[in-house]
Amino acid sequence: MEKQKLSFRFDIRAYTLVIALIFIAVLFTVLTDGGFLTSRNLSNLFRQMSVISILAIGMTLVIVAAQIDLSVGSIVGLTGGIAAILQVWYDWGTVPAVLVAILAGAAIGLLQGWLVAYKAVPAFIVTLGGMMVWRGVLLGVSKGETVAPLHESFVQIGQSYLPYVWGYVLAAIMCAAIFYGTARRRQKRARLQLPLNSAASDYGKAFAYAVILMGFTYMMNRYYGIPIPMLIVLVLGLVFLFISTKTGFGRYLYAIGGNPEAARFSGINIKAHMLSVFVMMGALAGVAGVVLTGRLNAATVGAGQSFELDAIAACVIGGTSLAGGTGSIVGSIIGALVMVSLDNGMSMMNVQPFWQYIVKGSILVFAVWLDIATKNKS
Amino acid sequence: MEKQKLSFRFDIRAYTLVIALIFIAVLFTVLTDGGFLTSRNLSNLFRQMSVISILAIGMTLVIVAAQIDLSVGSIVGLTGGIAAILQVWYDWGTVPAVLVAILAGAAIGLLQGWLVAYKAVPAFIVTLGGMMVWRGVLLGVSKGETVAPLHESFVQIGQSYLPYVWGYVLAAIMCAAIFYGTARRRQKRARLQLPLNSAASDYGKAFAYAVILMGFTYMMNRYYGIPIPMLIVLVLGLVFLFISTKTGFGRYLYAIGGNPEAARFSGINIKAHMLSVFVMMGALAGVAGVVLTGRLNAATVGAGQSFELDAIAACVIGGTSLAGGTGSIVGSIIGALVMVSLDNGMSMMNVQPFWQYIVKGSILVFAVWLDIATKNKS
Amino acid sequence: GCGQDARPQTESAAKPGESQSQQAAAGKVIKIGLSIDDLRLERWQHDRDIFIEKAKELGAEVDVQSANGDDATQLAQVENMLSKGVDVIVIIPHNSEAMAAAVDAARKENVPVLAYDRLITNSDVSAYVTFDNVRVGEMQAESLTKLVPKGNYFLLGGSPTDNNAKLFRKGQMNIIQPLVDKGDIKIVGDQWAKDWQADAALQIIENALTSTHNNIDAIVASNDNTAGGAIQALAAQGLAGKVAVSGQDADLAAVQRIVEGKQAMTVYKPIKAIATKSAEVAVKLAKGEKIEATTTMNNGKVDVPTILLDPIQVDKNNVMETIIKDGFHSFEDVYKNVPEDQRPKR
Amino acid sequence: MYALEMKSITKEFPGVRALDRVTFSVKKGEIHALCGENGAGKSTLMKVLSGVYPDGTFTGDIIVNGRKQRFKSIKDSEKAGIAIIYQELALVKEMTVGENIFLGNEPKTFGVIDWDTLYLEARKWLKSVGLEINPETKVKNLGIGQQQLVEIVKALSKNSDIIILDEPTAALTEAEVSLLMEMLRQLRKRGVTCIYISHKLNEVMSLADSVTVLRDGKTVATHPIGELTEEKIISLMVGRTLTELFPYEPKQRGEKVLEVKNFSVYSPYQNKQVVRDVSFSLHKGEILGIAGLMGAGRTELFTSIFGAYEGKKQGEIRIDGRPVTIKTQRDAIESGIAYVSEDRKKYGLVLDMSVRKNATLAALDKMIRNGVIDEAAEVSTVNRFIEKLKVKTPGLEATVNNLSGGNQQKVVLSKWLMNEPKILILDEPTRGIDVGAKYEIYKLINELVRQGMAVVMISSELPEVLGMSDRILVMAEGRIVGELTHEEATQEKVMMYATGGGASGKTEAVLSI
Ligand SMILES: Nc1ncnc2c1ncn2[C@@H]1O[C@H](COP(=O)(O)OP(=O)(O)OP(=O)(O)O)[C@@H](O)[C@H]1O
Ligand SMILES: Nc1ncnc2c1ncn2[C@@H]1O[C@H](COP(=O)(O)OP(=O)(O)OP(=O)(O)O)[C@@H](O)[C@H]1O
Ligand SMILES: O[C@@H]1[C@@H](O)[C@H](O)OC[C@H]1O
Ligand SMILES: [Mg+2]
Ligand SMILES: [Mg+2]
Repeated sequence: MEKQKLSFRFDIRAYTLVIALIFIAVLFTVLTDGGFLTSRNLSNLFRQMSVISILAIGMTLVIVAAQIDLSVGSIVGLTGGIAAILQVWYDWGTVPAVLVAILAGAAIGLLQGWLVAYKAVPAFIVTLGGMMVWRGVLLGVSKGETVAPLHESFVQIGQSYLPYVWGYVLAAIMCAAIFYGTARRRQKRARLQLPLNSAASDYGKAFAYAVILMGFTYMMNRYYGIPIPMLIVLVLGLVFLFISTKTGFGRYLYAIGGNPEAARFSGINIKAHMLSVFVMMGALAGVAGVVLTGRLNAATVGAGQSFELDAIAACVIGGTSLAGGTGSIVGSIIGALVMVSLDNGMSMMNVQPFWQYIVKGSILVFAVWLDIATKNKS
Repeated sequence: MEKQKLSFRFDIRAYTLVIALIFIAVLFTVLTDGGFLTSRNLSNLFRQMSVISILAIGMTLVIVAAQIDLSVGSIVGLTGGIAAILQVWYDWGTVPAVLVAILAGAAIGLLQGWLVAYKAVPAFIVTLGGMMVWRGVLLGVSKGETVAPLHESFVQIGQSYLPYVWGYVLAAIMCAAIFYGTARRRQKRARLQLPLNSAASDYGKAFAYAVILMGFTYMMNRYYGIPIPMLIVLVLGLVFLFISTKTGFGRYLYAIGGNPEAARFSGINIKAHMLSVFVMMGALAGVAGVVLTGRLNAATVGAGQSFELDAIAACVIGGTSLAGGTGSIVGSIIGALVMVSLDNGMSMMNVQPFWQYIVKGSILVFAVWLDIATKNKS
Repeated sequence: GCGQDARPQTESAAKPGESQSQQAAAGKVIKIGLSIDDLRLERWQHDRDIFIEKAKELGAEVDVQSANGDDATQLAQVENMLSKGVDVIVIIPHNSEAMAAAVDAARKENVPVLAYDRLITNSDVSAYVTFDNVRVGEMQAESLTKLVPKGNYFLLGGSPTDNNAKLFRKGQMNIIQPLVDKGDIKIVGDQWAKDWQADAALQIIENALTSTHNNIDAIVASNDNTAGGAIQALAAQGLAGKVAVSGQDADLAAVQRIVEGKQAMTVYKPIKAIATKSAEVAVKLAKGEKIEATTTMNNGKVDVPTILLDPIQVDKNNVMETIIKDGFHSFEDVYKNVPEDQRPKR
Repeated sequence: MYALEMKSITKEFPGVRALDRVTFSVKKGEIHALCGENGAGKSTLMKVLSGVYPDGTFTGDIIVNGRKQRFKSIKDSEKAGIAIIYQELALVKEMTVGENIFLGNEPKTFGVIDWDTLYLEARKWLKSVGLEINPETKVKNLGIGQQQLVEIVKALSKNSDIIILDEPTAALTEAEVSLLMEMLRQLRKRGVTCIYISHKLNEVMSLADSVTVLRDGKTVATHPIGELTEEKIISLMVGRTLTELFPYEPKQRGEKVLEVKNFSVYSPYQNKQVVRDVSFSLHKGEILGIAGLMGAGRTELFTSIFGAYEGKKQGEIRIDGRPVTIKTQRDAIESGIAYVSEDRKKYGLVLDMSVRKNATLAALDKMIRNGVIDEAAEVSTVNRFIEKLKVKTPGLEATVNNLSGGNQQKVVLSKWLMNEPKILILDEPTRGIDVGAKYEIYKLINELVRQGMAVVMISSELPEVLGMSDRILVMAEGRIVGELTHEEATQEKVMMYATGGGASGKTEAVLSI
């Protein structure tokens, strides 16, 4: 049901987005005579988009709840730094170091969320302050030094790949899940005598998803396999897609963002939800920080600067309204893909840096304009 | 009435702000054994706050109209660059160079405003795009070189002072104006048989303003005199205070920010107003760019980076709500003063960089929290 | 369909550069990838231009990228270069340690890596051409201490988030610390300019002058951009030229200040030298030929064949025979603001 | 045995004592009407009862089924079996009808929302109130009346034993109202207790078992319905006796001011025609009533005449015989048209702005002397109107947000009257306004017409249309299906036209929902 609605919204919203994406892809493929669409470059693309995507997932929830978080960039830097320091200076194992980093992120989120939800300080201010504070803390704890190198196991989080076989196994399992899910849903609706769409369309959709999934896995496996960072994005994406569409918590966020009064009148505990959103965002920023550190095999003082803007841009390109109340995880991830494709494509094409700024900025505006223009038509 | 109410809102709003400000001032004065409150440092302070203040003035209007402009930092850089290039490379005179720079800013604002108002692209996206595009253009036109040095006359815009005498003359004239205005308003209200507050309170207030004004002039004159950049801020501040409180245009901005639909039904041309707000912001960014270039006696590619955040922060500290519909020029300028005081005081105290980040961030949040807490009391 | 992407190791024997050398022999143009930290900083523009020129001359084509000072971006750009199949990568790392990941990626593909200006640590770097940044710091301090042996020094660091900024400071302290201990020099302040921004430097020095009541005799600025800001603050106090200010990069504006006597010195890293040298080395690496290094430097993983170029102190007196002789800046430009009669003979 | 007792409740807002030692008792299973002028404190009392204003923000006791209650939140009052329908719509527009109905009480299986069941339940509830809308459509796509019904369903779905309805019928048409009445009677049979707030006294009379009247935040009296008549209630509310409800006065109509020829309007949403080839004319010094069922397209017709409707339009508009092209509201205003919207919060007011600024928003130009707002003039003008319309407000600088519904409407009216328009269009002008205020507004309208203004009055309250209009146009499915003079117009005739001919209007209407 909701799933259907979701994938529906997905269509409408991401429709023009996907077109834009395809357009970009084709353009770059031509301009880089094929280079852009090689499975190898796609693999790059997905690794390069991982950090922003993880942030965009959290940012979607934040924005849907009509809030904003400008501090994520600094949190990424700080958590990444903490993990690295614990490992390099106090040689902790990877697992505890990573856990502490993520917890630190959550704790920061807790503090900021508390100020927003219970002290009524505008999120913009709290997180703008956070942007400075956490960067400062990082500067302090790391004494401005770059912390490197990390253990092999840590680096793998950012750099290694899922072995071919596992990739296919995973894909197969997911396909199965999709079909099973479709079947069960149809049964249930039948039992409840709810309107059903034709078996053809339902299974057709399931099949389409399966094909995409398999195609993706194949492409990745033609290179080294599915990149671990990408896998992390996929898992987190699914988890939060589920939260945002299937749980009370998720729906209440939409309600709070859409009409706080109504949410309050419906007995929803706005403050508690606000708080948890920021905690989640913080934790996700922690994960992003770990992945980034793994990718760079080092933690630097400048890490993550201005990532918040990329993350927010990804969300908005993906159709999340800054007014709150609307937005989808899937859209945001596609948004991130669009942005990273631009960077990737242009650097492949060896475009002059100043052109890269200009083109990226223009496309950003253009994509959103296109989306709006077409929406108004329909 | 409005004046009264404004100065009233000013009281309430800036009340805690002013306290915070005094608190900061006292603190730093103690910690720098007097250094902070010397007329010389105050002069620094006002010069250092000039650029952000000019931006904050425009940003206030933008935010009141429930919009946002993230591109101002880049516009400052670009316009400053254009002026410098025209003068240094094509040795134009100062006046034309400055005018072209400001016009360029306005033109950029026109483009962005058009996209927001007539193409319905969210301001956040348009100006985020702008942030990249204009930085890119600057990189392109300046070939990444630092453009310097400029003519004396240009440098003076950023560095010179108003001669003592003129300072006092100006102050005197303004005092006179204040008393005259008060008198006329009282007459008029009497004629219309509107409630009057006691002569004591009205003239008392006028007197208070006069004293502040004179005190300020005295302090500045104890050093080299009123800094020209500060003068520019004062003039612009008054002009836009006037626009925002005394003209239909200003009134309509508040209405548009408060409830666009109602504004529309009242026959207000929303798009035209939106457009003009961005044009104004662009022009002001142009002015800021000129002042900055004058101050540095050079234009650099990085100039103005992240100024947008400072400007927005200044507005919010000054009590402008990002939801739109509320906010005051005066508040924003005080907000800018708070921020700059922090930078100034801490660098005077030679505080370690990482502490500066932490303190500045925390105070930002604290100031706003204080403001909110006390407002809820009243 | 898509290009085939199976692991390169399986294609060509693991001998570094071999495959490329064959290509080169086959007369195919050599592709060099040049990954630059941040072109928003003037000096790197010069590096790029000279490098490309030389490379063309040697029959190679260059693919330039600017990471705008972000490590993640720089890594991504190197990855992209690799997937475009460049024969050698030249990296001006934004961060010496963070770019190890990029080097690993390249070596995985048997693409040799040349570290340019800044060493890359803990990785299998093929060669390193540089001025040593600590030495830069030392030179800045040396010339200042020569001009102002005793007095109040203000330390104006670079971006607190730039690793090199720390290296410059290290070099500066090597010279200054002893004098501090001797009691000749008093350090009256130590601040760092966000993102090497002139505007930040200006405010810092304005405040420093205020708090010290102008009792500053020398300002140890780490590069010309920040020095520019500092000198504006001095000018406002009529102190420009009276207080010694150091710099680095020989930006045109800085050299002009030097000949006008407003700035004491800059460290000119003969960019022509480093750029051309690097281009040559890069081509050699691509062809798999061996390179003659002046020394080796251990980067924590291997001993990197290193070519050390000496940075040059530039002050009023040696502008002609350094910067102008190299054609780094033209005579006209440099003396633009100096009246004809006071200009030196050319 | 009382289902609910509220004892000496006192609630203050900065500047206002909204409730002053109010006592209010409701018997089990009865429908208890709560009446009072705008600003009397009805909504506030109910917000106290439902925990919107939590325990401690007011003084006094709440006793439900003999047990003393301290509600910290809305959840608490819900647990105690109290459900409330707020005066101002409390729906999430971006969410579906189903989601809104169960917002906060979704059916879940281990924490996971069971959407199928949710929509199944929703569908059942909607059916039970005769609403044939798909629970999966977004609320924003419903007309305002339908939204109000969704609110009601939401309250019912909580199976509470005390239901509070705060002016539920304000946005409903006759048909929907009678439907609602039916629902409430059903509930009463099931022993559910209802508190019913309405300004429509005919509803109160036909529905309630007993009535409590508030005035200026104080309880005036509680009576069983048997002892009451509309007149009695009114006099209790306003503290004096009102002779007639509709001060109709015959006028001599002047020349044509507005003429609309073959006018059609298309919906911007789905390409359906909401107004079909309409022609009519409006004269100086007359009140033209526009009747019709919800969705008849009245608002569309006049918002597009006013230049405020997004959809395409075609046809001719003449003012004083001269053809005019109206693209924007500004055009309309300049050619002498004023439009008081049916949804004052959305289209009428900037809620966070002061009374003064709202009042002058449309006429500010008049108060601008060489580019500067002449505040003294502004203030005195606004004062004049506040007195003339008897707006109850703490002061000119009070934010309209804190005014009660009726007084807000008066502010909107002043806003438009300041423009001294030739043509005044009123869309549901008395929606949610108490009799006293209504009467004042009617008198005002008459006065305006006497001064030669031409007034269009769109209303879903038939008595009002019949009582005030010189001529009545009836709309159905975007067409004008009938025209009646003041003399010949009757409820039956109007409903007959409105429901497309057929026999006795009301029942037809019910089916036509
Ligand atoms: N949030 C608030 N802040 C300040 N005053 C308020 C607030 N809410 C209501 N009031 C004031 O309390 C009084 C009672 O308001 P309330 O809404 O209960 O009246 P009401 O009887 O519901 O009127 P109506 O019939 O128009 O809905 C009014 O004077 C109103 O101005
Ligand atoms: N926001 C909207 N989105 C989609 N359809 C709408 C919207 N507003 C109105 N409509 C549709 O337009 C038609 C006319 O609506 P509307 O209720 O305004 O007519 P009306 O005669 O003015 O009714 P009333 O004035 O009694 O509320 C209806 O079919 C309604 O569903
Ligand atoms: O040349 C300098 C470079 O080495 C440093 O890393 O960044 C600042 C520049 O001035
Ligand atoms: Mg009410
Ligand atoms: Mg209507």
